Amino acid sequence: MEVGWWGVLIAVLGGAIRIGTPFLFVSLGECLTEKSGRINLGLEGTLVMGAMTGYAVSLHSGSPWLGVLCAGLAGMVLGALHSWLCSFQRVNDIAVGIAMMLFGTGLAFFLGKPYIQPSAPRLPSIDLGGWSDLPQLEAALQINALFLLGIVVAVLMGWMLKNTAWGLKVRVVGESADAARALGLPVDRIRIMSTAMGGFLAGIGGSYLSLYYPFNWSEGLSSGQGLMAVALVIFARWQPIGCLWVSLLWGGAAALGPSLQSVGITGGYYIFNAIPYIMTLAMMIITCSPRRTLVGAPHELTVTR
Amino acid sequence: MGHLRAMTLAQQVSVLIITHKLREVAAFADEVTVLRKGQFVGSGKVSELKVSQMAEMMVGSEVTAKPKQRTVLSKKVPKLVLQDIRVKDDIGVEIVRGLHLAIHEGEIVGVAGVSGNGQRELVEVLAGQRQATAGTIRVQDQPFQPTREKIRQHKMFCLPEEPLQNTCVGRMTVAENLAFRNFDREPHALGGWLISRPALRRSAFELIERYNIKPPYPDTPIQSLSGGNVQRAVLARELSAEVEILIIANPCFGLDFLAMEEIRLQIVAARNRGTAVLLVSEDLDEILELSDRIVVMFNGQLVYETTSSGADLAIIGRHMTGHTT
Amino acid sequence: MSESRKLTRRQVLQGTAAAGALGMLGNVEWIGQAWGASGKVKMGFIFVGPRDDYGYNQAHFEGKSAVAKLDWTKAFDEEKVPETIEVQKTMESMIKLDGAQVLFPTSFGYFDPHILKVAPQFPKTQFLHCGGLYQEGKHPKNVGSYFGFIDESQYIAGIVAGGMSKSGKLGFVAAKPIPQVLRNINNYTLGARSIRPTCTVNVIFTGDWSLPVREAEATNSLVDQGIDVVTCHVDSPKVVITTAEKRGVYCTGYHCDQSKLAPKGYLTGAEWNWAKVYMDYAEMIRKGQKIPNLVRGGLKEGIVRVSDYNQVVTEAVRKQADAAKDKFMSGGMVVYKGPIKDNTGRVVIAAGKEHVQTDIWLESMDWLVEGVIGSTKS
Amino acid sequence: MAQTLSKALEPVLIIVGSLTVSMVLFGVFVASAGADPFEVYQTMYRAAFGTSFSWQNTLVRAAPLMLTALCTALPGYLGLIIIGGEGAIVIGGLFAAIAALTIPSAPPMVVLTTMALVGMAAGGMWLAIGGALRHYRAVNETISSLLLNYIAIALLSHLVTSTFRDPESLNHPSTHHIGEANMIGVIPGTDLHWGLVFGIVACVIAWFLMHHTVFGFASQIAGGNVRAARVAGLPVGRLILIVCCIAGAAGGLAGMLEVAAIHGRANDTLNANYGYAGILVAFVARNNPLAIIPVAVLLGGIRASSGLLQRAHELPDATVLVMQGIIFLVILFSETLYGRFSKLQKQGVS
Repeated sequence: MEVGWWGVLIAVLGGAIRIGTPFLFVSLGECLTEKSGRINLGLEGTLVMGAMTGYAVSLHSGSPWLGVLCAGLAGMVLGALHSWLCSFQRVNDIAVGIAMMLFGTGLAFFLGKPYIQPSAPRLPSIDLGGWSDLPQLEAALQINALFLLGIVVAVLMGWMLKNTAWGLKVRVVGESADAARALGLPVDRIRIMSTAMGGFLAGIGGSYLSLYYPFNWSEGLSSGQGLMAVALVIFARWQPIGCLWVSLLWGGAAALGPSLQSVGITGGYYIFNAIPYIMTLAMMIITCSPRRTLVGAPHELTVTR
Repeated sequence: MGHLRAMTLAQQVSVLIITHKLREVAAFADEVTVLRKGQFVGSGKVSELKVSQMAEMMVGSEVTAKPKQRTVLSKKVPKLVLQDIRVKDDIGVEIVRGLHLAIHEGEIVGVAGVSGNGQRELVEVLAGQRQATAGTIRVQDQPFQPTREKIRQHKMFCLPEEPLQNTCVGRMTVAENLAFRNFDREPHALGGWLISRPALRRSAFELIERYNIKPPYPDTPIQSLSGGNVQRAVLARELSAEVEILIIANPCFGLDFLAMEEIRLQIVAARNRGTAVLLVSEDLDEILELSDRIVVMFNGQLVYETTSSGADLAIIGRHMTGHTT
Repeated sequence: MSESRKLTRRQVLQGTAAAGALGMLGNVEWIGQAWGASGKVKMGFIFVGPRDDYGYNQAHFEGKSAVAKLDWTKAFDEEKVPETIEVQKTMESMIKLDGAQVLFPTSFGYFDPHILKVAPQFPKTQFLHCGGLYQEGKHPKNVGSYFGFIDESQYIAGIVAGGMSKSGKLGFVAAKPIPQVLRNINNYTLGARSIRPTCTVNVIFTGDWSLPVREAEATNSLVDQGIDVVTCHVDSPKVVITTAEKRGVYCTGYHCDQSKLAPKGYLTGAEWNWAKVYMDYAEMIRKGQKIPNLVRGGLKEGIVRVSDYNQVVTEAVRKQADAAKDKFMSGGMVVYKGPIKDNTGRVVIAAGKEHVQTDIWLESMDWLVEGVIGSTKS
Repeated sequence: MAQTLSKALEPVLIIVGSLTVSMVLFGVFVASAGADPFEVYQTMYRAAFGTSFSWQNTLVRAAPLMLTALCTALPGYLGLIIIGGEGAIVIGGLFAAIAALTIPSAPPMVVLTTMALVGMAAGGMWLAIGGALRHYRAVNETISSLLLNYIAIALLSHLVTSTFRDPESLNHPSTHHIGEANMIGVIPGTDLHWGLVFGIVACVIAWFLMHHTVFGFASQIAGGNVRAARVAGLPVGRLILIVCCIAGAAGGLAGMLEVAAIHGRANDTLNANYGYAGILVAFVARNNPLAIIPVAVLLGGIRASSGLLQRAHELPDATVLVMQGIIFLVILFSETLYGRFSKLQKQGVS
């Protein structure tokens, strides 16, 4: 069936979900980490490590879901390591993040060599577009359970941060470490746990890349998704639900370039492919202001000072 | 505190207050223990001790608040005029809402108020740390911008609260911190661009001696100094040159008795030289002691003004809390 | 290594001469001497990406592995060497620290300026670059260049794709609009249109050699437009192939055999056979023959090949494809035979004019043939 | 005197200690991967510093790192964390090449000077965008400079494949060649191009600027405490813009050198991750421009040893990535040790 220009819309819709899901997980992970007052630029390494671990475990065990779990655990270890290092005095979290990025990707490439060739079992997809008789739409709505899981995590995290004692503790630690200490909260432990959980989510995001879309373990798999998480969280105003919308927006924007070419808009694809970055920068310029701090920004966070 | 006092009287709680304000001790405490330099120096029932005795225990010699010598200037020349100043706070709420004030040569104007009524933001605007959203600041009848040139031209200096956080770089040395006002001038800057470390140290030694800063090492990072010595260093920096206008916020917060007296003497001395002083403090005693004129700030505006001689604590207190009827 | 063994091996290995050789300049004598002295000929391979990328670099690595198995060679390699001064240093390091006598820098971008700068400093080392760039008189004598006409395989793949497509719309995911890529796209299109003149090929440029997410997205966009056979020219075709398989459309492969990744939809594919080229070179070295400066060849010479057809490929299509293949094998095939128009309607090859495979003019292709939807402008 | 001596010794001891610890950790890592760590270190030493060729190999890789490290180190004095060195190198190289192509008939000295100035200006402006956004819009500079990297690379790819493409650059889209006569040569007696000298000189100048001039003093105040700088009436915004501009100029110069000393054209090889490696150099050097020089050499050595490691031990390319990660994690961790020794000493004395 001819869809023509509608194809662009469908591709953007489908791409929003397909490309957006790993962004959703890393940005949720980063969001939780930043809520506790730390920033983790090392999520890029965590993501790649998660992708490799997920693929390897899925291959050896035959169960992609076990792969997802192990990817999360690998991410958790890296997150905990990051946060543990940062809990010492004068250790800069941004610098450690960049070193962790190097370490994580290096380790993943080193250990991942044997897994480039073999084909691991893929995560199944759920057909949400069965009602449509348009095959394109049907394909766009073929989604993976991880996307739904991501929505659940986003909603749950938003609710928990707002309404539970645990969420309150994380926020207090993020707002003022001194106040948290005065209340007798174990600041470092809460941060380590938040960052480890953030790493867990980022690891899952990585396993989505290798086990579902684009379904492949290779050294070029990640194109900066982990690095972008930091920008997305600012974009989302430290709201887990905001992370969902921002990730979808980013995914849609990233799908725009290729889909425009498919209908014959061929010029300037380098520029079209840079749209997500330009869009994020533009949004930050519009929404930030030197006269006030960003609403929702944790006060302990170095990036908002 | 009054509430806590009531609770202790009702035998509901026991309270340990750690303070350096003798007034608080006299008003609230039953027993007092004095520590100096980490050592026990004395204790007793408050009812049995005189304030002067406690002060002696604290500082080690008989020191009381001496009345400061004031000279009276004949002319009233307005030096700093604020008109309709409006300021927003960090989350975008207007916290100073149309403030008018004039400060004259040789006058200390004390701004009293409960903290959170816009005093901090007002000082930040005058110090150049925050931009006003509306209004004009005129200094010696000229519009004022907090640039280095204007600050120098008008000799308008500032001692914000918490000096280590507001006017020092903790990891830089005492010598460097002492030079913030004049590092770009001879003799500190050779030819106007090359920093001379020996010159910085020489000036630092001079100020350290004059203002009794301890420990007397210009090369230690200023963050390792005690609060009183940081305040002394900042005072040394701001007052060592000629000053026309001085903005001060909570200058004695957290300081011991001796340092407090010294600093207050310096402020009055500056006033006597003709400096116009704006003193913002949460310590009403300090304001009453130092000011020539007192204004009360409430909810972002000045709501009451009195001379210090005619000041009535009860009326000031009512205005501070907004109970004006 | 005993003299007698060497002799027997010489007797056994009766090599074939390199095909399509132009110049016959070389400096193999000293390599032979070095071989005699140290026992083994040392060969260094340099890859621009990971050696196991299921694509371009792996194809070369497999070639290297074949050569490394010979008992009179010592082959070593280095992966992920960027096309900066680092490759110059890598080449020098292989020569100075490892004593390499033959170097195979396998990325196109290594040639200018890097090989051109290093080669004159080491006249005793043979540089063999993959790219087919050698120009007599202009480039150093100890440099050789080789390349395969993989577009011949793409032509066959195009025939199969055109024949098997229901909609007559094919898709091509490409990295960059450079001559090598454009030639593949054009051959693919010409192949398809040779049996089905209404076929179109929709091309999407991703902008770089390895961008898995964007490659997957491009494939999805193509399928959304009703395209039912997809192929690609990127460093690692794995993503395109698996995505096509998931969407239930046909695909044809590139670089190496990917039929395992898409058992249902992998119709055929264009593959390199670098082992052949490297074994030929090795043989020339062993025999002390002069090494040609330019080695190029296609299906006929065995440098490229076509993957086995999938069982779904119909008999009629197989016949058409095989006919074209036979014509290539016999050397009688000329793809660029006028009249050929580009996709803006301009006549690029006039009627009656022919450009044979080795024609240097084809190396600077900057147009897309009629039937391609896409543009060479970025 | 004893105090100053121990103060000077402290960083040396800490750095040496952390290097030792990280070498042990990495040794355990390679041993678990089945290689003999002692042989691995021997190989690395041979490949990085063992022969005069190895030294040149190391230094040639260190040169651009010195310049890109300044992209992060200088804004660090103002308390900014800028990771936009990659963008600066790309934009600097691109515009330097374009500049050279607009004056094809000028004498080489003029062409090279123009290239350097244009490249530095372009790189400077590019990083200054991040600084300006920080100051005027409070956009976090780390994020904006990261986004600008991606945008710079897209811009480079777009321009070298369209407007400025040399149709002769067949399979490797590039600008036209700037001309052999305009290329920078090598330092006599070596195989090193002049980039190394530029890198060292730039680091020394940057150090002098930040530690011995009024401008540097003002920057240190603004970086140490922006509230204090405002009270002192310092033009914080202008300082940010100028420092970012100088930092970007260093990156732009690195890009110009890539074009003028190696490639002769601008193309996508300008994007060779020197920018990202420079960030690490700056962090490890604790933003001190003089310390950048040895750290860049160390990192250059590690990168130079990658090749021989692959060849001699059949370890993958990622091995040196792991090693860099371990070294930098340990060194960043060692930051927490500063000041502890002097405390210990004081306790010992009293």
